[in-house]
Amino acid sequence: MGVLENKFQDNVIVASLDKLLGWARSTSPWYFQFGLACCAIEMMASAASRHDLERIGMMPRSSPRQADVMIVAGTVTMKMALRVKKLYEQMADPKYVISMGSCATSGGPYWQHGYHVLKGVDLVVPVDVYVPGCPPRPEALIEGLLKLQEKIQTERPLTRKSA
Amino acid sequence: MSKYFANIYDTVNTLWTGMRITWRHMMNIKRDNVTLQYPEERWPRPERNIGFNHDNYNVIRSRLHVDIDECIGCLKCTRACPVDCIKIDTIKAPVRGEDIPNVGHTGETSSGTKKALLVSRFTIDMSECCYCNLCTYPCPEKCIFMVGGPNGSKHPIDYEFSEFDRNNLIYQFAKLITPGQKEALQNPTPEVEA
Amino acid sequence: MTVDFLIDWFAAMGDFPVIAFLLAVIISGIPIFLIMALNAIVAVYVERKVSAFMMDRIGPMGQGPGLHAGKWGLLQTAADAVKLLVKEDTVPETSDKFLFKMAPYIIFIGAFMGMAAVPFSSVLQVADFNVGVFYIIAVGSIGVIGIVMAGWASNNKWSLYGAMRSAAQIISYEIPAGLSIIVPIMMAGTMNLQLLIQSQSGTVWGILPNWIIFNNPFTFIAFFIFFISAVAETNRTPFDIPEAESELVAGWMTEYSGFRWALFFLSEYANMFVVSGLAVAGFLGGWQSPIPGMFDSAGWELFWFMGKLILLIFVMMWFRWTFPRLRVDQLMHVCWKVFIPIAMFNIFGVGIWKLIFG
Amino acid sequence: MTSAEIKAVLEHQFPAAMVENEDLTEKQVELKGNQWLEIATFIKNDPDLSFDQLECITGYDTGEDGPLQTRYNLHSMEHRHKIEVVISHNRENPNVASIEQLWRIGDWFERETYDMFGIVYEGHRDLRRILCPDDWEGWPLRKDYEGQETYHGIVVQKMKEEEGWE
Amino acid sequence: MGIVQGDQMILNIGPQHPSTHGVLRLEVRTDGEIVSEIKPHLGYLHRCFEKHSENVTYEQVIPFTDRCDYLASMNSNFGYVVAMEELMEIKVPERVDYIRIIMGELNRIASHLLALGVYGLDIGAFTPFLYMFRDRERILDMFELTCGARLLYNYMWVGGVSHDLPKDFEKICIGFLDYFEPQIKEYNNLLTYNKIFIERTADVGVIPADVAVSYGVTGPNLRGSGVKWDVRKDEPYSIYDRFEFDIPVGEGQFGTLGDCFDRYWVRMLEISQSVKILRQALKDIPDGNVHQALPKKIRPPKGSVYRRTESPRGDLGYYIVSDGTPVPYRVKMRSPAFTALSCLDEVSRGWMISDVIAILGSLDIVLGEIDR
Repeated sequence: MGVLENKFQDNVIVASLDKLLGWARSTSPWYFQFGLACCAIEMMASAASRHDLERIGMMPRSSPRQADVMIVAGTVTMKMALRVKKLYEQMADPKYVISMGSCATSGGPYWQHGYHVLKGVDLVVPVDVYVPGCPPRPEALIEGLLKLQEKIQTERPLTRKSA
Repeated sequence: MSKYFANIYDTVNTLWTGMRITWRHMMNIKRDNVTLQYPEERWPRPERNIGFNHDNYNVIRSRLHVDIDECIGCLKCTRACPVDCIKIDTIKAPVRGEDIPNVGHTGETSSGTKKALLVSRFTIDMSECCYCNLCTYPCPEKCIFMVGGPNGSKHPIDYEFSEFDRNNLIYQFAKLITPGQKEALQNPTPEVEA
Repeated sequence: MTVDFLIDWFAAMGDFPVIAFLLAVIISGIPIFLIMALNAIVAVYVERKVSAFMMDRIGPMGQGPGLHAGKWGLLQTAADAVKLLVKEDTVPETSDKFLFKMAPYIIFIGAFMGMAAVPFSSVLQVADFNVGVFYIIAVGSIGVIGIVMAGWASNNKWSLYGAMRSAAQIISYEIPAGLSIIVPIMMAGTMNLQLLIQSQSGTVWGILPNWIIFNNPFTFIAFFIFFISAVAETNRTPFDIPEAESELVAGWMTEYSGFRWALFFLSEYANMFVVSGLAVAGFLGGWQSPIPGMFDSAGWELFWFMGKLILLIFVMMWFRWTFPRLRVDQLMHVCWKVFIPIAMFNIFGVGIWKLIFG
Repeated sequence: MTSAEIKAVLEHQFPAAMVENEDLTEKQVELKGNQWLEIATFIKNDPDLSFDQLECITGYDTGEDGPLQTRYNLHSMEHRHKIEVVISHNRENPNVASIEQLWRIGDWFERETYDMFGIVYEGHRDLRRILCPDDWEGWPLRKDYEGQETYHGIVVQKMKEEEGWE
Repeated sequence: MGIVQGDQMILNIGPQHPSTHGVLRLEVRTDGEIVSEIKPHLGYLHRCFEKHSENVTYEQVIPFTDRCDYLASMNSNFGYVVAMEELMEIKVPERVDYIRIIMGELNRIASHLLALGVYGLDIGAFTPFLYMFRDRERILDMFELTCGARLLYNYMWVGGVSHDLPKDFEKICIGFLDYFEPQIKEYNNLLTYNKIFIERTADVGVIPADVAVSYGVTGPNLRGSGVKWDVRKDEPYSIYDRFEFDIPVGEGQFGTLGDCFDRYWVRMLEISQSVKILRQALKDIPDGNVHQALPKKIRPPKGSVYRRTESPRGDLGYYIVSDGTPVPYRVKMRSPAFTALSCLDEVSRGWMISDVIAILGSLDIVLGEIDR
């Protein structure tokens, strides 16, 4: 998509194409299983039968290449921070990051004495949606994902960014 | 030789029982379906009785909320929090138990205790909170609580507050006091003494 | 049929044989591509729904903001396809770029060529070879080259493991598949799919349709051996070791993303389509109707063929969501020590049966 | 056997190694570090002691200037009795013999105590940090530990840039 | 890793891998598919639990113990609280003991369900994972009804529990147990007796009893190797000695004693034992005030205590040293999964990569507890 990115004037065809791409990307955001700690168990619970993530089109992919959304579920420690950065760079473009749980958002319960804990994953990767909770309920995670889907839908990948 | 065929028979038999189970689940999906379709059906699921009802919930874990008018600034919740995500600044109120209209400070709490301190800043960083509910027990006025459940009438349950920007997760509960008013409160003008 | 039909039709208009041949091939190639694309989209949706129902959940429902994916998530796979079209397909820096880019097309060609010989109905078949069965088996093994290329080119240890495993698996499972497909050839005496299907009309033992599967116990076993080794050939559970989710991160597809990965997905389902088509044509009486007398007009033929095909594809999905995965050496053990001996014994059995009962 | 009897047996075998320490409970026994490997092999192989399960190794920092301690909890599957052995080391270069050959789990417990306190276990085949990254400075669980400012360019301490926070 | 011989390859089953149960890196030296040596790298989830426990007061440590073994938080609390009560010689009322055992056993079932479900996932069967999660959700509903949280409860306090059981908890729990027992039969038909599953797990990754004891392996992994050791029976704490239940031990049904199948089968039998304990506990739970023995100010006397309890993964030990102030001086958590993982190297030599994944799954490790 590199060559087509934001190259076109804003007219009716491009606008409807944007809507189509936005719809496609927001309808099938495949998430990259990135379970670190307790939030990973709640992520698995939201993928299980009761709170079915597949309902909103989310299919788990284990390889970073085939995933669109990286759900950072759990505490990112210093040793893991370098890996998170490398994995984020390995993901194919239009990629989004959800910081699930207090630990990923700002170090959570470990912010004060956690010498080995990264105080918030946005020091390493750009984050789109912060889902608070420790661990967030599966419904809270799905609400965060729906918010991300709304954000993807309003993106306009084809039109040229104005100023 | 017979073990060879017994092995094959055993494989076919056990695989077939497994397939029968998944077939049975597929066939009566209408009855066995447990999915809670979140955007439409909220927790807890009203019609499907999975064993609990909501009226005698005694505790809930969701967003923290503070009724600032009840708070007497005793800092018990700050000490009880294992994560130190509650920050409170208080100013000594000039007269105990008197309302200060321009700042919106009420002198008395609903349970009748007179306030000696004026809470100028009450901030909870929900992105650090570990939702352990330790802060709600020591509060003498029961003014800090997690929304929903037993206090559902005042505040419906709210566990859906994900944000695009991290700083929105820091909730300010105290009433806004301009620096000028703060100066006036901290060192009352001399003529008041005289 | 259609290629010869088109060539005759062009010949009537003027003698430009080479161009006529090319035009005929291209024109009859387009519906195959559409069938493959449509099959992939429908099969992926059905697979996600079937897997959901088997797990007491409800699969893609199209909930979420805006139009989202239709009433019951019907547009889900369409959205997946469009998203994969515009997704950045990364080519790793350290990979062998030419092989990396070529691999999906070779696998796609393997599946695409196989579709040419699938007998949808007595009239609807792209090319009616008189060596139809042999052609499909031969074309089926082109995919392995693509897989090994993909595995080697992406310069990733997981892909290498996946490719080596899948090469071993597909090549060794072609032998029992080939041996067990010989049985219908022996019964019908031809390798031409149309004649093979026509030979299965009428009834046997009164009420049963004269399909080869009901002919004698040996063909019954041969069908199951063929079907299971066909499942193994398309890398489906319980033989999905090459792209084992839990061991090798995503098998030989680890480094692929975007539309290149979608091509793999497309050709996997196309392979399933071709292989079940061969099983239906060989054993289940192709487009013959189960009630021998009635329902055998042209439209019904297509219906019966597609019905049996979808049934077999459903059984493959059913396998996937019920069985655990075999280990590589157990896989080889099952192939060489169980399937091949039984398949050979079957051929011998069918020969004796045909000798006695004619 | 009760802990008192176990202490008596130890005192009888290794009188030189015993150390009197009043604030230890009667279940604990303090030993000098120099004979530790020999004592350990004895209590593991001795038929009526037979401590074959090493429950836990706990590193312990007695205070600003006090010695570092390693506390071994040992348990016998047969006789179902337990003992806790305490060994002190000076703060500058704490070291003691490694019991990694006797109880295989000692390998990882000792690596963890080394990672957290810096107590070197001689004879350990592969003594390196187990929890913190290999290039982590300082021994985290010592009382006088201040965290490092940045690690590979990532700021470790929490930067509170929100207004009016601290 | 030293020099690598010609045909050997170092494979990183990296910190992000679908079946490492969290963030664990296995540096595997393989020759083709056969594994010759594994060097686990830990510490990717080291969250400094022991440093935190030296800076927060005694009752504030409990939320951190939850987060160590996040699959069995009730049992982590239980271990910490039992150790504290032994240090402070607090005698809790009967009802609190009964509530704690009910919560502990429910959490054991939930943790085993997840362990067995994810083990099926590692072997390749996707459906049992979903069925077991569906039933685990029922248990989480009960926890939520009692203390409001689904996964990390902070429910058991030193000297009592935070909240009494809701009104008709016994009826709900018995309803769940009646619903749950036929489900166990269904799991067995679907996964345990499945020939492919048996083929993949029998005779794989055998841990002999003496190697298990020398590696300090405890819990279902040790019982799978035939050693009958359960802290609930051998060092009874709380009122476990009042209940009548037996300790399932591996018998080598489908292969040698101590293989992956035995560990899996011991966990499956333990689920039905926990159901038996729950039924007894629910039947004769007395009344009483649960906040009766809660000390106003937790200030234990100077001294140290080491107490082991039976968590779903093995002996969960807490070594607590107090110096009289309300802040603990040193808290060391002896993690059962840490010792279970240490024997992975010796056990999986000579097996193939898919077996290493099967062995790792059968050990049922939780990285939060290993790295603390």
